[in-house]
Amino acid sequence: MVVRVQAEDFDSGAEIAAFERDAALAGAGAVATFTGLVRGRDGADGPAIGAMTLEHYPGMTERQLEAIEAQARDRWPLTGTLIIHRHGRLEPGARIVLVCAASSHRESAFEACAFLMDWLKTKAPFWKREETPEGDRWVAAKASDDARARAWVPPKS
Amino acid sequence: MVVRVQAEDFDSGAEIAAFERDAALAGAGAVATFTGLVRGRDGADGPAIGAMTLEHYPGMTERQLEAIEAQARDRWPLTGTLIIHRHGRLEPGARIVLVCAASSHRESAFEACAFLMDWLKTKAPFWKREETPEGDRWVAAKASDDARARAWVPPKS
Amino acid sequence: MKVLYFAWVREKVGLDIEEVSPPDTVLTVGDLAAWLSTRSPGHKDGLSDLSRLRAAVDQDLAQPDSPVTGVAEVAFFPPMTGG
Amino acid sequence: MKVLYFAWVREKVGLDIEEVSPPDTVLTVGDLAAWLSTRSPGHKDGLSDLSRLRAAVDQDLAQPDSPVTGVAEVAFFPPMTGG
Repeated sequence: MVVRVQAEDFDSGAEIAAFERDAALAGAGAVATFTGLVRGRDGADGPAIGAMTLEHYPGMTERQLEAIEAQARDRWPLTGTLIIHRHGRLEPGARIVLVCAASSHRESAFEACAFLMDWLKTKAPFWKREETPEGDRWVAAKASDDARARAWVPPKS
Repeated sequence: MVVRVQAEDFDSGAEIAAFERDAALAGAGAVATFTGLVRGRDGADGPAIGAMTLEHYPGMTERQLEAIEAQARDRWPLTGTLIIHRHGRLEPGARIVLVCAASSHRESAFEACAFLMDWLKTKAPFWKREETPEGDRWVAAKASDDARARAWVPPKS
Repeated sequence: MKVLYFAWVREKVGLDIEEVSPPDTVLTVGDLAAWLSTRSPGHKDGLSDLSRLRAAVDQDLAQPDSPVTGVAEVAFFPPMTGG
Repeated sequence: MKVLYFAWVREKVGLDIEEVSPPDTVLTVGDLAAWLSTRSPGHKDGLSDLSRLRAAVDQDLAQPDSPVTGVAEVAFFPPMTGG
């Protein structure tokens, strides 16, 4: 149950290997992970994307990520979770975020990992500014991200 | 697009780091991975599980994994996939399987990774034999695994 | 009360943080945005369209009708785009 | 024709592989299982209940009515439990 917010790069391989080792010691059978990278272009034949800068709200970011992580633990029987999210200027190909979830069975691990990503996309206070040939622009939030995050909320009875 | 079937252990961290490096070079924005481990016990308070031995059908295994991988590439716009599956005797905590999928966006990466796991559970010719205090037993296939694999088949019109 | 601005809201307002003392008539996040909008053309530009904004009160996500009386920190920003 | 057995089917039959020459009346996977079942008590024990078995013909998953005429390799095994 670890949350880190940092400007520095992280070593996905080493982080995932250590996470998996803890999962094995806890008797888990399933480890799902997700790494988000700065894309090289927008769509297979789309325009090249430049570097981006991630602004965030120090203090609130950690608080929201911990709240999101606690939600995931309430919903699924997890033996461990890890969220690492970077901020600052990131070149194409750079790592932005790593999310890991471990559980007895694969369904819980997959679902918790997807849930953590969907929720942090819409609830963690990060904003992306892209460098484009036409100048810098703030990335607009996607309605589809909101819809995916809402899909996890159980319907009210 | 790599499929490996082997008795030897693999280094998840190194495999995932190399996979992610290729994904970044291909301009992908999303890498989803799944590692299956031999569980330590059956349920949070269940009986301890001993080692297990995975038998497989050499030749057909590789063929089926390649077919499953081709299915995934047909269904989602993937920049890369990796499947490593072990056979032979495996102690609790040991790695059994690693599946990775990379794509532009997280939906495709997550879905392809879950699909690969669901399909290989029911279509790749592996059989697990568990060592228990009452002696060895062949693990029975789960109806829920069949149902999950069928859920990916589009309804016939 | 500290007010923080992020992303294009920060750029339009021209400040990342300011200390303000709103009058007692400012009860909610919506009231506060309206009151702050009168402080400068930049504030007006950044804060007048609440539908484009999100807000946090004491670092928790808030709604336009969330109370701000007695709180230490309010933030205004665009919808988030992390991950 | 090579016939392969895996997991508990292999244990019951007592063989992992055998070379057989079924008569021309054996047209399908189901026919083959029925014909093999007559070879020994172990074969009967392992192969008589088709509903508990899966089969592959030339390393592709097959059904009880899949043809076996002219094929090189047929395998019988329990439902798979990989992953």
